[in-house]
Amino acid sequence: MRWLGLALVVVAAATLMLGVADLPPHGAPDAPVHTHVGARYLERGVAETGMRNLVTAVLLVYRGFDTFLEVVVIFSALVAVVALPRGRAARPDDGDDRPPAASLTAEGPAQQLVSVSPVVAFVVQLLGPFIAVFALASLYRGHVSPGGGFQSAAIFGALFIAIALVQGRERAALLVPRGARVWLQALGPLSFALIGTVGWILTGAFLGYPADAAAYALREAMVVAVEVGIAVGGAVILAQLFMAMEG
Amino acid sequence: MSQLFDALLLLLLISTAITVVRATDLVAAVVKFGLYSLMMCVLWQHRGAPDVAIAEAAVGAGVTSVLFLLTVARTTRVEKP
Amino acid sequence: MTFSWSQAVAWLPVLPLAAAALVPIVAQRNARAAGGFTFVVTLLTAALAVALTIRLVAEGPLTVHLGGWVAPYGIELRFDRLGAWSAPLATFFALVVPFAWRYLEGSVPRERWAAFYALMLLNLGGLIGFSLTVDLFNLFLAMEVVSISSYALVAVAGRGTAAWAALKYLLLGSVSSLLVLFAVALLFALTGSLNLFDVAARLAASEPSPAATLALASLAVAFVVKAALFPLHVWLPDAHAIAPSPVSAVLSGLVVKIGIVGLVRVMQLAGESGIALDVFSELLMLLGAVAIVMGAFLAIFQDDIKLMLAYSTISNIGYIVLGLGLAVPFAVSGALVHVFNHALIKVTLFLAAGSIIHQTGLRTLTDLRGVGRTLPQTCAAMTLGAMAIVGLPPTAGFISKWYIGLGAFSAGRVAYGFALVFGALFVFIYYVRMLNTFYFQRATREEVVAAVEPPWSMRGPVIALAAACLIVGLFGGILLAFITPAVGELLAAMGS
Amino acid sequence: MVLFGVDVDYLAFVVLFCVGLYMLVRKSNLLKKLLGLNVMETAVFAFLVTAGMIEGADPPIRTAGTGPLFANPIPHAMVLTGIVVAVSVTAVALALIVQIHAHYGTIEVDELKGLP
Repeated sequence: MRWLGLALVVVAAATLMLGVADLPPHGAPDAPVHTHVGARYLERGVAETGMRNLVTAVLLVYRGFDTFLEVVVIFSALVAVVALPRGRAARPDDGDDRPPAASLTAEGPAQQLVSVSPVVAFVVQLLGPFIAVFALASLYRGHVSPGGGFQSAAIFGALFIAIALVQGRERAALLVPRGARVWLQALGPLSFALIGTVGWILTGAFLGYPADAAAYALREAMVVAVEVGIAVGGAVILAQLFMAMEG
Repeated sequence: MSQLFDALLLLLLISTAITVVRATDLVAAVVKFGLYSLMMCVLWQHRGAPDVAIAEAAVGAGVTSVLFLLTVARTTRVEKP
Repeated sequence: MTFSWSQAVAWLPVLPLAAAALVPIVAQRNARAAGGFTFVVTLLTAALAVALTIRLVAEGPLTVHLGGWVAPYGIELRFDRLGAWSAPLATFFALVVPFAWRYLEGSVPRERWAAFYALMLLNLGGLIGFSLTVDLFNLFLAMEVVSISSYALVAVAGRGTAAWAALKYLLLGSVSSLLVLFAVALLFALTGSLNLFDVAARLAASEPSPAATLALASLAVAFVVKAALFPLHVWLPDAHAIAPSPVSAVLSGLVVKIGIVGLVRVMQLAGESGIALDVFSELLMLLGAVAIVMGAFLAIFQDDIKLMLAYSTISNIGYIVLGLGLAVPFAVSGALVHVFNHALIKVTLFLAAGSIIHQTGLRTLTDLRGVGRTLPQTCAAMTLGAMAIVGLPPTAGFISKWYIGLGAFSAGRVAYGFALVFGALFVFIYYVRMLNTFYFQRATREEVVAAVEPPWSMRGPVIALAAACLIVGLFGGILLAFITPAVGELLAAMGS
Repeated sequence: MVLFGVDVDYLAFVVLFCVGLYMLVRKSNLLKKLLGLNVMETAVFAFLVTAGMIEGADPPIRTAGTGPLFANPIPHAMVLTGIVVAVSVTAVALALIVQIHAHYGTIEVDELKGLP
């Protein structure tokens, strides 16, 4: 059995090498990968979408349906984790002598796996507001500079985790009000469905954005709505994933 | 210079990945994996993908590692040989 | 705004996926209401899919370019004769969800119902998206939605054993997903495009390259894992047997079929791009034939009825893969019709088995002796399903297996034809054994003697499905006629 | 840069992928297997990003003072999406592992195989 595994790795390596050896070397501007769809996005993207960051343009406008499925995927992950019973509660006390589970956060029980040094706590508190501003900026400026809804969600999520580690999960949980959670976590898929329908009504194509100059403000509003949906929805989902895993 | 930097980074990435394989302390393995993700994010920044680098830094190195650590905390810390 | 049917195609996956996000909100008030809401959504989706199928027959394929970006610059969904698979998908869900209402009460704690229903809708939406999209990256994402919801559905009833089965499923499933992602990346690096037909056209126009062959091969391997073809079936029996019965029905009848739909996509890619996968399809046929016999053989030794049904799925996947691999009109038509027929039969059998387990609390044949007398209606449905899966003439399974067999003999693959016959023999043995214990043996357990028929929300779907097994069998020609044009196109592209 | 007839970047990708695969198939610890899966995923992402780069090009953000060459935005969008998918699958897997440990008291496959 062990040899089978090793043989698999060797075969995979050999096959991959054969396949990869055949590719054109990376970085050449005239490779087919750069002269087809990507070239068109780079050429006309700014005019067609009004966004200077073409990654955001691809994510939201050209391949918006992919991003819809992406937010659905992370939503399913949350639902899946919530659907599973809590490991700790599954066997309350049936006489097993394992030590009580360790915890990462400050007021967790018994032993702590990683103790948070006061220096780290201080730095997190010091930098917290700046990280939040950075996340907001990456959301707001996502169409002209690196960033966008999802990156902003990721930064907010990471910030939430940092706060929970330093200040304890109870205080961090206040950031995501319990009553609003079911609504906030649904924001991603819902904002897409909603804006997609608005686009359908305005342009005749689902997930379409009005392209004419007159509708500039409207398009801007639609993009912001979707971006905020992704950012808030994603951040709330990441925060809840953390809280669910934390126990 | 740039090519040298790239080659060095790739070598570091591979050696870090190997240390993840070899670590028997799971906390160490996870931390090394976080390091691996961070280096990957430097590589991508260098390759003209700042958007991806931001996401990888926050998700790959940040959230994923923390979720792993939470699991280690609730299961076991030592990998049996 | 002008309404057009092709734009409505976009709503087919979006409706269940967006509704899934609403399920936890509905459930906050009342967990039971979430079940009703989910049922309404599946019903609406089914109605929309049927309406689109009618348009399809009248006017030909419907295509939607999302956001108005014409392929390859945007994502394209196609409701063609293969995409019409989403109509039965939604219909089966609309039958499984009401079955689950009462079933959950005994097996899943109330606070997890919302998650269960949300996962069902996510699964449905993913399955529909997977069968409609012709964009490779979109295909990967739809597959991930299906996969994640399936992993969680296996484990939703609790117990560590379920979690271990789900994790085995997850580890193999993730490797398969990763292979798909890698193949898509490779094809993108070669062509700069993600639209399946555009990729194929650009591959056909360029020099033949081993990288493209590698990409197609890894796609095929990935989908073979998802389809649980022997010997990559190891994850299936545990996962399908441990999951709650409505979930087993969905997983065994519908979710494994994403592997088959994926293989059809690989055939399209190979055909349109002129990349020969001869060695590969020979291997597929061989494995298919082995799966038919092994799946059926292993099923004989199972005492647990759900485990027996799970092994029967492995055998039936063998039929479908063999039919696709033969690449002759009869066999491919038979295989594609069998995708539907097997789904119908397996959903029937798992729901009937679920009813029996729910009413008696027992799940092994040894314990269930004589249950045919106390649960006559449910066991009659089970009998019809068993006849159909054996392939007895007036029922649904007959025509598809017959066509695959015809295809094997007409392609001159007599050995495979005999594999089919042997498989049918084994299948016959284990279902006869099952019916024998149900009807002709004395009950040994009090639970069996005291059992009563399940409530109508469970009995109704089972009886409707069993009736469908018979009706579809009687009018099987319609399905064949429906799918034949698609088979013609597929084989014409492959140049045979 | 080319080594053994293969682009060094792609070579590194193959090595990383195989290190991950090795961890997935040879390690008995479930967490190690999952780490291996993540290493493999990251390797595929690295492959995509590399395939989308152009020597000396700017990031695909068309603001003043950039260009004329830009990296291909599509792989970046794919990788961004892929990262989210990876973390989602990982979260589900970790939740399952916690449950397995609560039930069986171990997360070593070798030991799990022997248990009912």
